[in-house]
Amino acid sequence: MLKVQNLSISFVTRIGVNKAVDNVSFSVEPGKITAIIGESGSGKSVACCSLLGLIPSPPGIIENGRALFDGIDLLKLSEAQLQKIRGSDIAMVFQDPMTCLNPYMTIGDQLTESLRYHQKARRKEARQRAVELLQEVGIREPASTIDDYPHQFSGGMRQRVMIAMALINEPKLLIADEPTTALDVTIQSQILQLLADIQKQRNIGILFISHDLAVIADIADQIIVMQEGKVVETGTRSDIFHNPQHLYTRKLLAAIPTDCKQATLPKSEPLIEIRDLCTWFQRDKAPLKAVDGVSFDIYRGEVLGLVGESGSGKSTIGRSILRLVNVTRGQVIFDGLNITALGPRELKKLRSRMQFIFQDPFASLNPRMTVYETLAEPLLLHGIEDRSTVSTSVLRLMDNVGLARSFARKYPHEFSGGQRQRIAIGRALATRPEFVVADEPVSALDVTIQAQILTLMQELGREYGLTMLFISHDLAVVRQLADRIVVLQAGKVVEQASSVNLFSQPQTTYTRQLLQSIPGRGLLKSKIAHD
Amino acid sequence: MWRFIGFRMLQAIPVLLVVITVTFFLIRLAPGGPFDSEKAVIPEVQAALEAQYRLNLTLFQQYASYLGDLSHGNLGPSFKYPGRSVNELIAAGFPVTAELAFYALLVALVIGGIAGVVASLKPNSVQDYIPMSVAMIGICMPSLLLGPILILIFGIYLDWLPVSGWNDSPGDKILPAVTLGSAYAAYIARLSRAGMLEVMSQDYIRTARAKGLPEWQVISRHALRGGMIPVIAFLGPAFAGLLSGSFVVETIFQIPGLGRFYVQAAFNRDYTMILGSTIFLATLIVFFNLLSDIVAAWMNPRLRDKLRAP
Amino acid sequence: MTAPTISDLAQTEQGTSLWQDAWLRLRRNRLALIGLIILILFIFIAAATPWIAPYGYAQQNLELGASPPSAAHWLGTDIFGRDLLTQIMFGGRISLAVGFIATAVALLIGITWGAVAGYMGGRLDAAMMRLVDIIYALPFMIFIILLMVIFGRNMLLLFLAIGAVEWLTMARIMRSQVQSLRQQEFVEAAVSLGLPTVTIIRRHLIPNALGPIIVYTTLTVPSVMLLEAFLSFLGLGVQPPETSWGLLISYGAESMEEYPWLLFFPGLALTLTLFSLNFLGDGLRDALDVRSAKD
Amino acid sequence: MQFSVLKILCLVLTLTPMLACGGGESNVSQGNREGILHFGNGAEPQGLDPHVVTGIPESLIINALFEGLTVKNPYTLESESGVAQRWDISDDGMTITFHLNPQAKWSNGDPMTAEDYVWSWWRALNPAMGNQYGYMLYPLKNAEAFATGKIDDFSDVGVKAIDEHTLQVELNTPTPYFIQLMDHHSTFALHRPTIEKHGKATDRFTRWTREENIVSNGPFRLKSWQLNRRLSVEKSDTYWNRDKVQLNGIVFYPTENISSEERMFRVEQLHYTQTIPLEKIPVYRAMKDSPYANAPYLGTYYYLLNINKPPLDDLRVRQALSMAVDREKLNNTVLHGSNVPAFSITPPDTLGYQPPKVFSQNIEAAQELLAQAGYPNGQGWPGLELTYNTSESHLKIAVALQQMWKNALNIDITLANQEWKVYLDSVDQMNFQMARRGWIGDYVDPNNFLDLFLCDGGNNSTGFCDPVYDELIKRQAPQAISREERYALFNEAETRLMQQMPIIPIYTYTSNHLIHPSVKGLPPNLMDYINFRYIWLDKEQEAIE
Repeated sequence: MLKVQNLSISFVTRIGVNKAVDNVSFSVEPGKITAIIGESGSGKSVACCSLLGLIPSPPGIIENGRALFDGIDLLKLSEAQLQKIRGSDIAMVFQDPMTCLNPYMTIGDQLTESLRYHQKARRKEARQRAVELLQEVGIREPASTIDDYPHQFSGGMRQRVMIAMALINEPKLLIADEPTTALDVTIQSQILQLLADIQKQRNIGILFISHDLAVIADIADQIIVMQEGKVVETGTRSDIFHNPQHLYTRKLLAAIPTDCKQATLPKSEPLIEIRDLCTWFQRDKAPLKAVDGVSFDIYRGEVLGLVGESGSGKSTIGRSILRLVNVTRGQVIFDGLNITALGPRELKKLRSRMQFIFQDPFASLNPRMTVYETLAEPLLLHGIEDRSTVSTSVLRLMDNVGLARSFARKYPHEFSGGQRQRIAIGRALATRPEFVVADEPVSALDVTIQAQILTLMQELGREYGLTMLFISHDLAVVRQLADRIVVLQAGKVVEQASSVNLFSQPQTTYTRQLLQSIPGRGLLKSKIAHD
Repeated sequence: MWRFIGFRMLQAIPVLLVVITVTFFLIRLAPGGPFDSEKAVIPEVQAALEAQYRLNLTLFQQYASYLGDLSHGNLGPSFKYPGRSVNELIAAGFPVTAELAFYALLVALVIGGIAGVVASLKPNSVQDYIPMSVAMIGICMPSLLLGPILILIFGIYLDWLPVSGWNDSPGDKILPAVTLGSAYAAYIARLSRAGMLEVMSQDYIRTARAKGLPEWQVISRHALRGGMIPVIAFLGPAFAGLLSGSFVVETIFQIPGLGRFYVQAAFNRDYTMILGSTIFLATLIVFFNLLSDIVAAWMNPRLRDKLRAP
Repeated sequence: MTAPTISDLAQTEQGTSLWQDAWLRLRRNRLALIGLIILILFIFIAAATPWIAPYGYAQQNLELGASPPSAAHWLGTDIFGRDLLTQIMFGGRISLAVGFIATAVALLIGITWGAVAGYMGGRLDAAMMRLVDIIYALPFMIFIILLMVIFGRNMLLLFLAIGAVEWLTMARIMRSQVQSLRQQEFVEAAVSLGLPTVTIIRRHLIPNALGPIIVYTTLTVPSVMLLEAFLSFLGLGVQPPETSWGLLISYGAESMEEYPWLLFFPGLALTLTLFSLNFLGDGLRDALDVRSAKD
Repeated sequence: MQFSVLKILCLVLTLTPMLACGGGESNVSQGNREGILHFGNGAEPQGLDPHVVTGIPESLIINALFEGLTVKNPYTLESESGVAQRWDISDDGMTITFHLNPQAKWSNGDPMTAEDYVWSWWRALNPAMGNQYGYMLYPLKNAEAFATGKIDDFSDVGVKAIDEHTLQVELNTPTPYFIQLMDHHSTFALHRPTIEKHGKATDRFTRWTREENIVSNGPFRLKSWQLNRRLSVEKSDTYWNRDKVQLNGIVFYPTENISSEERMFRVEQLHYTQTIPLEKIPVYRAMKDSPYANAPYLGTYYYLLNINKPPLDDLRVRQALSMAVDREKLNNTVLHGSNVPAFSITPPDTLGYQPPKVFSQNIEAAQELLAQAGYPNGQGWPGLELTYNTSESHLKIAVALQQMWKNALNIDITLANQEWKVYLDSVDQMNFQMARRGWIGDYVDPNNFLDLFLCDGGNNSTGFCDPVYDELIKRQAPQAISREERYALFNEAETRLMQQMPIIPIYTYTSNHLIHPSVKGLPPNLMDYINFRYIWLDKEQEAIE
């Protein structure tokens, strides 16, 4: 159906030409799911977007190649001709349903507009179709929710809407660009199931783009692995998973978190005791009980995993412990000190002993401060170094988190996500804290990078003798690092156990549900079986 | 939403009270009184005049009696226009000024909006620089200058439009509206360009394109609404600014608006008129700031829910 | 882990400032550079005017009166027979000084006020912004008359008066910027580091909110110059025979049909300044916005 | 809630009512056809109560709406019949008897009576009224005492209704110009029932002057009054002399901005303008059939010198300053020859009076005087501040003079521009060194100018005080038997005044108007006096070009 041959795309910038896609060929069969795998920057998105003329040009230039779609070369079409194909024959689903839906339009308007534009459908029938389709993708009560705005839907629901939007003109080919990356694991597995179902029912071709092999492990028919703009390996699912040829493919497979940390630490006395912690947010009617009566201990030197879906209050607990949000009730006792009762001055003293690593390395670094300034700031603030000695420490810190020293003068935007997260880790460790809250530190990163960062955190944790609260929605990641795990649901603790126990004998249905949705479970099992 | 509005309204009350009090005493500090004229006034006459306007009371008594009248909605008699009450002068002038300001805002919105949107479509190109430069000229051209230039060109040399008047002959609102609105066009152009640039880089614009919508629909249906929010938020303060800044245009075009009364009241030391129009305009400023906040929030569905919640 | 070498240190210690970095970027923006050059040229001319002006600024030739540009008077003369070029040069001294200093005053107050209100939020924010509302609502004309009476004529006062009006909008813009920045994680990170509030505002919030402020500033400078003319006309500010661009423009407007050059040349000077500032402002904003700098 | 290009277009379309083209018939040609005069009136009238208002715009409208006992002939400025058909002056000049025209009626048809005048003058002089022009009636016996509250009984004031149509007034001293004052609005009769219907007689803020309430007695009556837009009057059908009224109506426009006024005139929206921008004078003067009307005016433009403050406490400095001013050059350049250089406070030929010329421009003498005063070639000059109120033309004159003094005497004068009321306050408090001033005569008599500089003169503002001068003006001149003798006394006084130089006279005012060629019966005169009864519009007259 779609045959891409020798596609090359370059980005011309002031510093030079960057070949984003280099002589790539692949094909998509109707009725099959073809997956393109590669880390960010591997050119997988650019290659797919270029098919529909959606890359910015300039700077993007398609140098050569063909993309035959039902015999027509997409790359040679005019903008007007492409518009006819976009959204009708070929539709796209993008990564982040939060930003890809227009927040100012009702989903009904957004759903029907391409139908009305492409098929000149009447308002009423377009709406009827939209409602049916919403029903099909699993939106409840579509007849009334069709007039809602995107923000009134959860992330998973939004992605369903996106899928419905893509399907509305009954395309022959659906390009899904990382459709589940921004979602929680439980939601991710639902969306994957939905895509697989749709593909079967409608018998369409799907081009699925992802950085994570595990995600497509259960659904892809054909897998294409890309690295640095080139296709390094192509094969069927079983070929790739069971008989990977290329080194890079093997690396990707290895990055799928599989190991489970064995609880090695003897029980020490708790560093932090959390007692009946409640953090409520003021809302108009009833308060939002983000954290509602949570109690647990964190022992010195251990890594405690905190797991839950988004909205379960796990981040709020982390922020409450560090007093970044105001606690409604309860106590947080840090090394004998009741943090919730501290005044600003005492709190400031304590700040150097506990630090926070944020989820989004893009947002958590001041875009107008260089790495050097970012890392020097806490050192100078807490009087750990003075102006004359600070550079030595900063450079040493950069060494520790694996950043080249020559990067010191660069700004955050000049780094990749993984490097940024290293900066953030460096900043958190600069004050040599005893306790660190890591809030989803790897969920915004590619799998290969995830593995590196997790390794780094493990190493540094050991080296600095850290106690850590590791927050994540992804059990697979947590169990790699955590000694014990606390499972959270709707602001309440549902289960706590050592990692090994939790995985082998989950006590509650909720935990079991979480375990079910770990991507590539089937594969994992087989892999573990192999091992 | 009502709670939000009510809260803001409550905040407005102390603001207005402070404005009234400060203005009341400030204007008394200014040298010269309402009855000073080039020809010396005989002391007995001066005393009689002061008695008629209660200026013979102590300042505090005057303040108290003013507040008393105000609570009945009575802004007192004008000093400059004996026989007219301040309420009457405002009632006569305000509708005209409001209409003028409304048209001026439309002009600013059309010129600035078009320039900003057009410029944003191809940033840092000729298509950006030229519309922005045109919109920018309004800043360099105070009404004092632009008004007469427009009159000379369109009123006298071309003889297309009336040189003055308001509602006297068809077309006599065009030149004043353009003159008054052009200064704001630059701000609106700036805001809409920045807003559109921001929105055009959003993911949902890519989604819209991926749906196969033609570019003009992408812009008009998807980009404009978000891109114009900063402009909408600016409209309230801008309208308030237009209302209180229409003096020059009203004078040049012989428009019977409130701006003339307001500025001249200060020069005439027409105490009641200064106070009355200050209170009136301050109320309007508070109101329009609130209104544009609400509208801007209303245009953003996410904030709309916050407003809607009781 | 090797100890850092001396050269590493030297390299990192210098050139880390945001502004130096912005300057490097700015130099690559041609329009901004042209704007900067014109501004510098204007400032240079203004500084050197007492030595390079072709005539004395008060030197009249009543019999000559208003005359169009000629060899003796390149830009013509005004109704007193004074050389217009000289007037514009001397006027530029006042206008540029007022424009930049008053705007700087407004910036200083407005940014601080807006940033503090936006960051602190709550009651303090409400109180601070209501004060802005109050000042905004007070009758400006009375304020000017009072200033004039209480303090007499004084250039410093002029700057203050103008700054006192212009900072209000700056504060509003700054506040809304800071309010949205405050939600960002890097600010939370700064809090969790234990940075004092002042430092958070100064180092983390203000530099990130400068974009819109710069744009607004470029529009403020010319309007301040025109406001100065109005105040001078009312008696607060420069007194004849001293002059400013704003005054020259408003006098020129009176006789634009009879003596168009009296309007055209001062108007040109102001417009050039506005456009230069504008391009410079845009360039500066882009240069400071390290994120959008795609190189 | 769709927000689209279409919506914006809809907004644009709401502008279409404004987008229709201009053009159409001009006010002037329409007015000529219908006999309506379109009159640039300078400002919005503050009110229409003749006992309240003070300004020129108001007096012009009131002159159309009301009529005094006498009116002036605009060609000769001689008094002629108004409400009074004729009047007799007793031989001692102390008693005047006015015989009212039995045909004189109010606009509601009520007859006018002598009693109306008695009541109206009671109102005009009543202290509670706060009439700023009450002093116009001070020549009446005991009027001043009543107005200042020294006596309460109005029957002691020298005005009596002998019968329905005979009014007798008694004066303090013979007052030759009293008949002239009878066309000042402060002396007009008002319709008592109307005023009392709308409030207390002495209230300043009642609604009796509104278009629906007002009752007047002049050649026109109020038709409509649109605030800040226009005030229209129409010919009154109850006016006794209605057959002589040639206009069917007048529209008064509040033309505050003189440039706007000039533009309105240029596109024929106005027949008549209050004034003309200085720069436009040469343009209009050069026209064939020039609409520019320029005539001497009863007023003087001068600088007040505060003789209590150094360096102006030195007579030689005052003289030097005055002599160094090149009035001719100022008038011919900056003022475009629109005015007349002045060397005295009284305008030349004020009803036959010729003021003395005690000095002339003489730079050498000025330098010599300044040197004698201790500032040879400006050395040691302590500086001098010239205060003037915010205005384009005051500014121009000040800038020109500033440079003249610099060139002639090498002294620096700083200019201080003050907002109008601040300026009035400064002058009133004598808080200045040198200040701009102008004086427009209320009536044509040198006394109106010379009594400014009496020791206790409310408008003296210089510190000048000369008992001999006071004696001449207050005692001797009123006693003079003949006009010649009286003028000789004035001349003597004015000579003393100008020798002391408490003021620097600069120029004598002229009236400057643009008058459409179709307007007839509007002759220039010293008072810039308009009698609307005389005006007619010549339909045949072509437009100006």
